[in-house]
Amino acid sequence: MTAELLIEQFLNGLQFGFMLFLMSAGLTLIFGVMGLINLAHGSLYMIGAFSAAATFAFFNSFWLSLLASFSCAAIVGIVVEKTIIRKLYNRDHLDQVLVTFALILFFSELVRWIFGAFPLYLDVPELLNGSIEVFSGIYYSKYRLFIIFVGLIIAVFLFFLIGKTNLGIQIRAGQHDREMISALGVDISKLYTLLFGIGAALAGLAGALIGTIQSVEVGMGEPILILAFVIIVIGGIGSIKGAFIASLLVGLVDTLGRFLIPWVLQTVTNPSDAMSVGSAIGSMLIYILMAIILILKPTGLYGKQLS
Amino acid sequence: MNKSPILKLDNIYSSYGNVQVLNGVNLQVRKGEIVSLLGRNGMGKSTTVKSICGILKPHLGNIEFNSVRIIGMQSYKIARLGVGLVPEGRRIFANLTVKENLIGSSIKGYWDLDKILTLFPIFKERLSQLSSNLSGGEQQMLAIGRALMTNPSLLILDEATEGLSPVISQKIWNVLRKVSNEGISILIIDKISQELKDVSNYSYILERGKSVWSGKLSGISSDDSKLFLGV
Amino acid sequence: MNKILKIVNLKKNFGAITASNDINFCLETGEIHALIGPNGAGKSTLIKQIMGEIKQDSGEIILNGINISNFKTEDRIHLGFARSFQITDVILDFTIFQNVLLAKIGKEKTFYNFYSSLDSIEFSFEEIKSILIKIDLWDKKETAASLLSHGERRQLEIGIALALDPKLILLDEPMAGLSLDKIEKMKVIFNQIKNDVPILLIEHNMDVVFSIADRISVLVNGKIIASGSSSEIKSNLDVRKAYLGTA
Amino acid sequence: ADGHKLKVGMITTLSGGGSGLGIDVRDGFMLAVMGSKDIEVVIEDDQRKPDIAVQLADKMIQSEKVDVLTGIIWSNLAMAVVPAAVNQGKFYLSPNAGPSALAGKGCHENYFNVAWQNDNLHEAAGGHANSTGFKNTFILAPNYPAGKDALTGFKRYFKGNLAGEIYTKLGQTDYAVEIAQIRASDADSVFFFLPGGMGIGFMKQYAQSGIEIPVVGPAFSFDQGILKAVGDAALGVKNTSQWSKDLDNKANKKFVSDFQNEYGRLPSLYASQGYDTGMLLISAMAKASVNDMEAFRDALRSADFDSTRGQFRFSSNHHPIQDIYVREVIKEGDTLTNKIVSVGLQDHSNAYVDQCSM
Amino acid sequence: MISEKNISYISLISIFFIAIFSEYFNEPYLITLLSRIIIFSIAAIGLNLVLGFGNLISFGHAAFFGLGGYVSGILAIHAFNSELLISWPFLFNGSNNSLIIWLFTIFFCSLLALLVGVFSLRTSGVYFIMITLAFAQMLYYFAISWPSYGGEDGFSIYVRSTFFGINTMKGINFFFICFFWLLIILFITSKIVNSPFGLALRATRFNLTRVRSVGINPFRIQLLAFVLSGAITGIAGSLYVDLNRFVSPSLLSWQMSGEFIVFILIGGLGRIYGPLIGAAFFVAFEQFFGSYTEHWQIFLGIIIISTVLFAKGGIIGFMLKYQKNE
Ligand SMILES: Nc1ncnc2c1ncn2[C@@H]1O[C@H](COP(=O)(O)OP(=O)(O)OP(=O)(O)O)[C@@H](O)[C@H]1O
Ligand SMILES: Nc1ncnc2c1ncn2[C@@H]1O[C@H](COP(=O)(O)OP(=O)(O)OP(=O)(O)O)[C@@H](O)[C@H]1O
Ligand SMILES: [Mg+2]
Ligand SMILES: [Mg+2]
Repeated sequence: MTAELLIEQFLNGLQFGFMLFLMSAGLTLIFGVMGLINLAHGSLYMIGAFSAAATFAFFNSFWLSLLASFSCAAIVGIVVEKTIIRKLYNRDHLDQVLVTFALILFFSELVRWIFGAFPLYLDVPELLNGSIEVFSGIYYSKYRLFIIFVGLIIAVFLFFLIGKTNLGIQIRAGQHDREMISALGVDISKLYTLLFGIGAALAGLAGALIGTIQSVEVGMGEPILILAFVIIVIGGIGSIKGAFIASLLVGLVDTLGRFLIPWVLQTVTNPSDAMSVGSAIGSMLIYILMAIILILKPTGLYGKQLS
Repeated sequence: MNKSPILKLDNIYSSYGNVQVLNGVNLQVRKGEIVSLLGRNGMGKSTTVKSICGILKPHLGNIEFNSVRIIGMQSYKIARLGVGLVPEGRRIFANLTVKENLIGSSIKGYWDLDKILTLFPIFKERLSQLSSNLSGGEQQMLAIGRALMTNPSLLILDEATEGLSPVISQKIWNVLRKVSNEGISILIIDKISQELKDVSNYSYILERGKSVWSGKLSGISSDDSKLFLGV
Repeated sequence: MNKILKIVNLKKNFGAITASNDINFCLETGEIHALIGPNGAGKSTLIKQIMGEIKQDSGEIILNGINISNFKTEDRIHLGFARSFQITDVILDFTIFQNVLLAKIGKEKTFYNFYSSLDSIEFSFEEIKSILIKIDLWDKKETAASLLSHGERRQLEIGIALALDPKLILLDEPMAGLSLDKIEKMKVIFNQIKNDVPILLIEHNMDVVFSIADRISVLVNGKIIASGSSSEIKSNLDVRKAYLGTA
Repeated sequence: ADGHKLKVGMITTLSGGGSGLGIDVRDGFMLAVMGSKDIEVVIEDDQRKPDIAVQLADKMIQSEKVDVLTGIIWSNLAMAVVPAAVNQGKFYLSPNAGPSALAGKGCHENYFNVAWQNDNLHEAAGGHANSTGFKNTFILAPNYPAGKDALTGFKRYFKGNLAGEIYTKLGQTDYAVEIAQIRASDADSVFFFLPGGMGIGFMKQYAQSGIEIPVVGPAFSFDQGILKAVGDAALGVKNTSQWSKDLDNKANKKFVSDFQNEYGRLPSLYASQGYDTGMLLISAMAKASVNDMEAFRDALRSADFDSTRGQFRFSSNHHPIQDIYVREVIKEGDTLTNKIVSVGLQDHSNAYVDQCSM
Repeated sequence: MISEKNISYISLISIFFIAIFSEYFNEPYLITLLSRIIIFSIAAIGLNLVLGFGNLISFGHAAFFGLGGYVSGILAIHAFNSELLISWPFLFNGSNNSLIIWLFTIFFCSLLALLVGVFSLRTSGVYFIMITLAFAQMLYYFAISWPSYGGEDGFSIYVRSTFFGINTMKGINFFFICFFWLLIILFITSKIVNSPFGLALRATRFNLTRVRSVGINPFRIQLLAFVLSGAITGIAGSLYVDLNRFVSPSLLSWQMSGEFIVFILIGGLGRIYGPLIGAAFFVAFEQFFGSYTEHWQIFLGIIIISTVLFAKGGIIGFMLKYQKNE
């Protein structure tokens, strides 16, 4: 194994981390900050990707499809919030689980009805095609660098929005006691709609950005959903910083683990066993990581322990 | 001071689901006045407050604030008209820091963070502490500070001196006097005490959800006091 | 007199805040011992340490000669502690009766019994009834705690403590939120039980403190600055300055 | 026909992930049996869940009293359903899945596979790699039984060295790590088996990475339904398949045009398999009644029908003996599609014939 | 007057009689469906014990369902093939005797629940949801990539295990076994819920400090409940494998855990019979609409949403409320 490969894999880990952050950014708002267990996050992600693909098929423009991805997801998000979700804030977590689970069924099937059962196409624009040399001898895909860039922008945006404006404070206050924050003069319903819309838009944008290099198909949101929850919980609910660090951590552990564990095992057993045992452990790695972190820190890396 | 009332409750009936709690509450607060509302436990004082603030919607009666009919309005709108609330049981936002609690819903005006810190210097070193870690009395101060920071024209305090040490209670009474001198009206719910008698311009007593007595508290007969307040 | 509870050199810091600064203190049989002090002085923190809800940094807590400094909360209950919370903490979904019943079950250690029906547990019905009558909530025994007014919950809080059949009680501002008629009732109750069950009473209501406390200690900034009878404390200048004010 | 009705139970995936395959198999099959009045078909959706499939099989056997079962797409579902079904005296015609366990020791006289044994396309890819002259191949597949079978199948025919062998996580969609490893190896070719969305992701990311090493895979990642999602990244890739739209025989021409007329889209591999299954069934019905199990089985075994893939017969373990082609992804106008470039393995049977005691 | 009790009894009795009639009218598939409903509801009843009464939202109960399934499947397949399962400390060939299988299932599932519980109960709320999910996912991925028992393909066990010489391959007989288990488990849970232990468990859902302050160690209460719950769900897994004669990792998937939660919520959270009603509704819906349209999930989605928004407290809650309004 060469040093270049190791460095490249390290970069891949970071990059995967940014991708994870992108996937979970919307959920960080909706679940982390607003406190709503939104299983339909993956559906918003899928809706973003499908609206992008449809736009792409029509106008053949990547940038236009990005625009479509987050505006459609935001619109769907706002409509769903206004008609359904807002009745749930005062309810048990479990009611939220059930309704948003039902939304998954609804949206998946609806999208399949409209677009058919086969995957759709979204392509990287000319501008971002190919690789550039980042260090001497190490090439990296432009598109993936673009994803890192977008991830950074969103991180800064969220950090500012939630950490530095009163909006964040009010939303979190609303999560604790809606009635009280209203009685202090804050139109919490409107804020929640707004935030849900932003969260949905971020999910949709991520769907388009990541769908572009993965695949745009019904059900693409489900693996993302679990991953996004894992990230937020590892980071500590409500903490943007936590989500960001957890994304990078999971990205690195998963990437390097998948790569290094079989390699290490090869030194003790034959390659093919090493490979299959290694990848078995590799696929459990994220969950092992989450379990360990929660056992050591029951409220995640940056979560607050309320007394 | 014979101004028109800033807050007026007319024959209010409220219930929690099937449980009828208020059966005709009448009450008025004039500009710059301190009005107190008394009654034994469970008589409907807090329910009255909830009805004013729009947390609970009365099914009968009328409430006017600055001549605006506010009954049935959403609570944030009522608050924006200038009603500030220190609720019973503090209800601070435990998941926020002290500072976030104070500034989260603040509105520009006389009361700002600096003034609150001068009033309650104990918060100076606790601004970034999670508010759930405060002592009971500190939480009470925080709830008062939070309401002041919305710079209301009517301040409602539901058992605001509960859990405060005598020194701090005195401070609060002084602040209330000062505030009311500046023209802010105050509706206060508390146990009957010498301070309350001194400070309130007018008082109401509730008995089973009905206004049964009103007048200057210093003038209450000992029979009435025994009957309605148990002392 | 017999010293039931002894606190020795207790220390506790929260970061830069000193909540207990070398506290030495004892509770004796037959007394109501009031603990007063400014907000944030460390009174509730002291109770929490005595109950084992938070761990002291150093120092010892001794009950009847047994060092219980490292015991778990629930074990301390079985040794005879009971407490009320400053910030009401009853189980909101339970009825008043169930709240008190739970305390009985906890005390009698029948909580691993999963085969007998609750209705058939006659042993405590009468006791619970007498407690609820004492705290004036018998009429509402089937009401869920969430439907109670603030003051009524405070009463329930005390009922739960009584149901534990304690050897000593720690009360964190039990009178807060009670109307005056209820306060008078509570005073009577406390005076009745204090001979069997000594009481550590935290209270900001000075009328109450001065009328029922046998002994008063004053905690300021985590330190006990004075201890003595009502009249001693009333006239103590430091106490007046730090706590009582001009009253 | 002797006027005997025959009832077919089709259990296939029509909702949830991977339903595209089921829908194609169903449509192909229905196209074939459309004209036949003697066939009654009951279709149920297994949602790609093995437990549901088992229960549907129970339903079809116990309540619907079907004679023949078919339709299952996934090996794990087939493993759940087929043994029980054939043991209860039903015929099972597989239009897609061909797990090795059902070809070897677990073979059964009532089980016919009309598509391929799972290893077949991978074996052909191995053969193709040899004939192209690849010496050092990097191979990858997900870490689950079908993935392992795929790499085993490839290795069975491939004579060169392995530059690397990777099992990825099932359902993984990001392949940056694997692609970096491919780049770092000195491979002269890549073989992968990554069904569904996994393959789409891999191909797109591979094309993005700018690596020029040629890629070979089984048809699954390059078939009609999926090609448009992979996009131009697939152009020029060689893939192995027992069927292609441009196969030059009468049956196939008819099938392709009928399919397009009926459903308004190009048929896929899976559609052809469903169609062939239907045709096989019709041919057997013409020879025997399903009530005469022996005769009907013989009729099936003789495979006396015009397959869309030309030559078709069964080996002794009831799996096809057929040519497996190498196709290349090309563009016809604006649509991506495949064109046959060579034959990967001729008259290919499968490796498990000997293990089957039939 | 419909009371919760009556709804419960009516549902039990109707399930029983539908099965009998199905047997009489030779509709074996209906019996299979009923068995499936019962098995799912047993699994969900197990979960309901911690979720409905202790508010411990376990999103990993598929782990116990799946483990129960695998334990049973492995014992049975070894017995079927007469292959040695363990050779030390004694020789053991597995078994196809239901009683032995159930014993093993209970043992292993309790053990797993103990392990998962000890770690998971350190956390609470959403963290608890996620850590239980994490454990289940670990098992799931392990099962998929573990070749000895079929990996993702799973394996068939061909015949059901035997129970006192009853022909379990006959649908109605197997149904009776499931039904009997349902009765036992309903009896146990209703006992538990109305006992002092049940009260303590319900108390833990709110405030652990309060629970401790009356002398109860909430951790032990929750752990015990979790172990019981795991064992019950494990039994369901064992029966499910027997029903299908097939074991696969899908038993362990998070969707499975999710479905259990859905059964409970649709039926009525924290009600002893909630899971039964929920599972029956779900299975019936899937069967009924599934045969009409492949897009049936859209309608399922709509129905679930309306249930939650307009019928607080699930189906049972709705029925009781409707009754009141009459
Ligand atoms: N959420 C509720 N649902 C049902 N009944 C309630 C609710 N809150 C209060 N009540 C009942 O309404 C009555 C009045 O309650 P309220 O809180 O207004 O009393 P209060 O005068 O403020 O008493 P306190 O001095 O104890 O705070 C009480 O009898 C109480 O039991
Ligand atoms: N977990 C914690 N983290 C940080 N600071 C804490 C924590 N708990 C308590 N404190 C601080 O310790 C001090 C003592 O708190 P405590 O609750 O004991 O006060 P108290 O004497 O009971 O006051 P009060 O009369 O207001 O109830 C307070 O200033 C409080 O802010
Ligand atoms: Mg009140
Ligand atoms: Mg205190």
